[in-house]
Amino acid sequence: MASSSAAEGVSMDDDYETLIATTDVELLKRAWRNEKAAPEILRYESKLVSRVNKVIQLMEEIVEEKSSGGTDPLSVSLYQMDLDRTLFLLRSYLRIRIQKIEKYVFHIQKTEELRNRLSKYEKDFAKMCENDLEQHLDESVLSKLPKDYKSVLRQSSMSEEDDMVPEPQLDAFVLCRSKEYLTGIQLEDGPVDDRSKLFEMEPGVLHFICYKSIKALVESGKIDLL
Amino acid sequence: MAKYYDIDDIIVEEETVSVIFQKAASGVGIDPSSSIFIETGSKVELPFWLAHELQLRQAVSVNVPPCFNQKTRQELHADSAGVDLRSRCPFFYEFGCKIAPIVGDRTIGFLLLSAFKSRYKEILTKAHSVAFAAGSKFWTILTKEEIYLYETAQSAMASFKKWRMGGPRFQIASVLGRKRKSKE
Amino acid sequence: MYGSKASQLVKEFASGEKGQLTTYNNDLIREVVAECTQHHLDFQSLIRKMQEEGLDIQTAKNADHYGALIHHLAVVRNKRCLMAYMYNRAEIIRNLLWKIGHMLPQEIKVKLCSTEEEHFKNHSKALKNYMLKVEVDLTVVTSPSSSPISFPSPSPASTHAPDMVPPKDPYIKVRVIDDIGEGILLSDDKSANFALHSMHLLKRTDAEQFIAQGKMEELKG
Amino acid sequence: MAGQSNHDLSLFSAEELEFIAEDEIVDIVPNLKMSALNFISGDFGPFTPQIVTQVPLWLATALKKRGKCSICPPQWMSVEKLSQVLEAERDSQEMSDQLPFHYVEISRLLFDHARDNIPDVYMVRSLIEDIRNVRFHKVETDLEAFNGRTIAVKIKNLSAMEVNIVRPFIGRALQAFYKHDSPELIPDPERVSDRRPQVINNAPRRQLRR
Repeated sequence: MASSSAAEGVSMDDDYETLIATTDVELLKRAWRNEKAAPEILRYESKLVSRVNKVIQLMEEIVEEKSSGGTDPLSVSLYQMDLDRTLFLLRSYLRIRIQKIEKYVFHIQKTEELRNRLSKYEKDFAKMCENDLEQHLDESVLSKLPKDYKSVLRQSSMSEEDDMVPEPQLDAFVLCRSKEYLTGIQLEDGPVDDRSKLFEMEPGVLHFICYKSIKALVESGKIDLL
Repeated sequence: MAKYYDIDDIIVEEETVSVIFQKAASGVGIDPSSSIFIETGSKVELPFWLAHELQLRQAVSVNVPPCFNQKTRQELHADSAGVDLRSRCPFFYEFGCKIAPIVGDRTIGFLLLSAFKSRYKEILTKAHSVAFAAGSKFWTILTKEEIYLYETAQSAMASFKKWRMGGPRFQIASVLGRKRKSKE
Repeated sequence: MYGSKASQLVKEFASGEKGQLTTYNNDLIREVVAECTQHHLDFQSLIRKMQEEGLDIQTAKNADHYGALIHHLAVVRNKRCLMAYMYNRAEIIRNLLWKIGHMLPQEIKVKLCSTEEEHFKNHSKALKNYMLKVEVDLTVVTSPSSSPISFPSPSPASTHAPDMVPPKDPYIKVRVIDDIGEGILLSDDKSANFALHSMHLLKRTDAEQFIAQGKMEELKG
Repeated sequence: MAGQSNHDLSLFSAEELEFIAEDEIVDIVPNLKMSALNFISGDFGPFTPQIVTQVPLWLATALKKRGKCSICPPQWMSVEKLSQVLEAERDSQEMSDQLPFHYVEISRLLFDHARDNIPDVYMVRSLIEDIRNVRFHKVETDLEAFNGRTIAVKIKNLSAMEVNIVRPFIGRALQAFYKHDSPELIPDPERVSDRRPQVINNAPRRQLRR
């Protein structure tokens, strides 16, 4: 969190924070930030989200009891504020994912590995989204074109591959930070022969890096996106 | 391709280039000077999207477009920040990236990089000072890509200042357009 | 020149302010589609001519072959422009759901063609379907008095209009800047009379949708 | 580079950064008696009058707004400390690391909600303003150091808000360099950019305009 050297006073520096068990809210905040910063859709945090859902349900009941049970209104509104903060994170996390599905629905639906990153309900949504869009494009344009040009995935029957499908820009630059010392990050695609191509990252220092170079490290949780 | 639906990419490919037909083509009305038969060797102005595909199949050879000719290069070399690139080609860099491989001129890539590098500093210093008026001469000579870069910096600075001023936390959904301004 | 009408369509879309819709240009679309049909007819007649001359259309590279190729490329270009026009408009239409909710204002409806309106409705259904399952409301909910979306509300959270902006103190001061009408039910069952220019201390969650629709503004500081 | 897919989707708004900063822990002196609060985000309290307690900033400002506590300004928000930091910032092109990552948001929240708890608040406010301007200027001069196909850029000691402001610019600038300096466009021998990632803030020493 704070810059690498511990600035005394208010903010806890990194070491303290990683010591205490990171709460589910911290994990959700991390998932939210990663999802917001990554160009492509990441793996759905199903266990985390179901835990958060349970604790939200529980807290709502507590707030319900407190507000009707005559507890002082101050603590009720504080509990409500805490609840609203967690709800915001959850909604924002789910919303960003849905918007990414909307944006790259054809790409996701035709790539097995990407589809498997979705939650069950996201998969249903992706299916409906794909059908709706296909139907709309078909009725408005494709059905009116000559016979060899009616596909929504291929420009014409002469195309060798699906050359109409928008994909996320994996070579976009993202801001990231690692929690531990990382070496051997391969920056350039192509053979990793000379050492100069490999890159090290000190913990807690911010870097602007091409997303595809650190994609795996984000997925494995070693690197956080900001 | 990943950029199939990218509006700017489509517009860039509308740029015209002059080509020389290496093969004859019949039954097409694209050369105003000849009826519907184009002989080998005839020089025709084609949009990039057509010239590119024909060049890939060796049906035409493509000449270096004027916006990358010697004159522009000298001007850029002399005072790159002052050159009006937008009038030469609104998507100077994008178009350069597309044309370089098909005219077989390796120096275009280098020209793009050096032009971008030297104009980049100018954009940077002007962009982050929010006070800079958009209508000035400097603004009119920028290419679309440079303007994107410029606008990114400007909007980031503006939204920070708005937050610092503590402006109202919601904006009216921009899609509704300007509601009657009711500032008392 | 081939493809110029099609690129005019794309430029017309690009001329609109970012995120704003221009009126659906049905005539220009019909003209571009007609061009595709004509190109395809020319393509087929050139291919037939080659077949009549006993040439193998796969390998023979004569003038007719290149003529046919040019017509094919013209159709591909026109298709790309038509699709980009529809696709990018569809993206803006879907984003409306996030910005102003499931009700399509008249001033936008008039700019859409019928399949676009249909697409908006289908997409709204798909989103509501998803939100019902996860029991979390992600879009700006239209107020109960107009077309309510049926929500089972096992938990009070799902009846809240969700935050698009991080939460602050739940109560905010607002002023009414456009006519809202009488007896709007608020989440804490108190109904309020929102006369023009009147000021209220409202729950943020109740005020947000009116602010997004430009009917209220928040008073700051 | 043209028509970037609206990658700006992924930008954090200033409000979202403020939201993240509101989880930072601060000291408060409550003037009420209240049992511990077992929030989803953690347990805080119990609260006893005049006993210093540690709570997240959002809770501190909520209590302060309702007159239930006073907020102890963080140690770095003193005239003495901030003058030191300003001096350090002015004297080197390096960004000093003595301010917390969310110093811009935290200071603003405290100015908005706990002005009366901050000694010499006007002096503190103008010092922070000066520090921020000096740092912004330094970031700009560092950005000028970009000149070629850089694959990774280290950003030393930038704060959350500073990074967020330059992020979109750096992103697109790097993208442009990355694209125009790519091997297919320019054959290797003519490429000038060094392969090593650039350390953003080791731009040449330059006399800073006071």
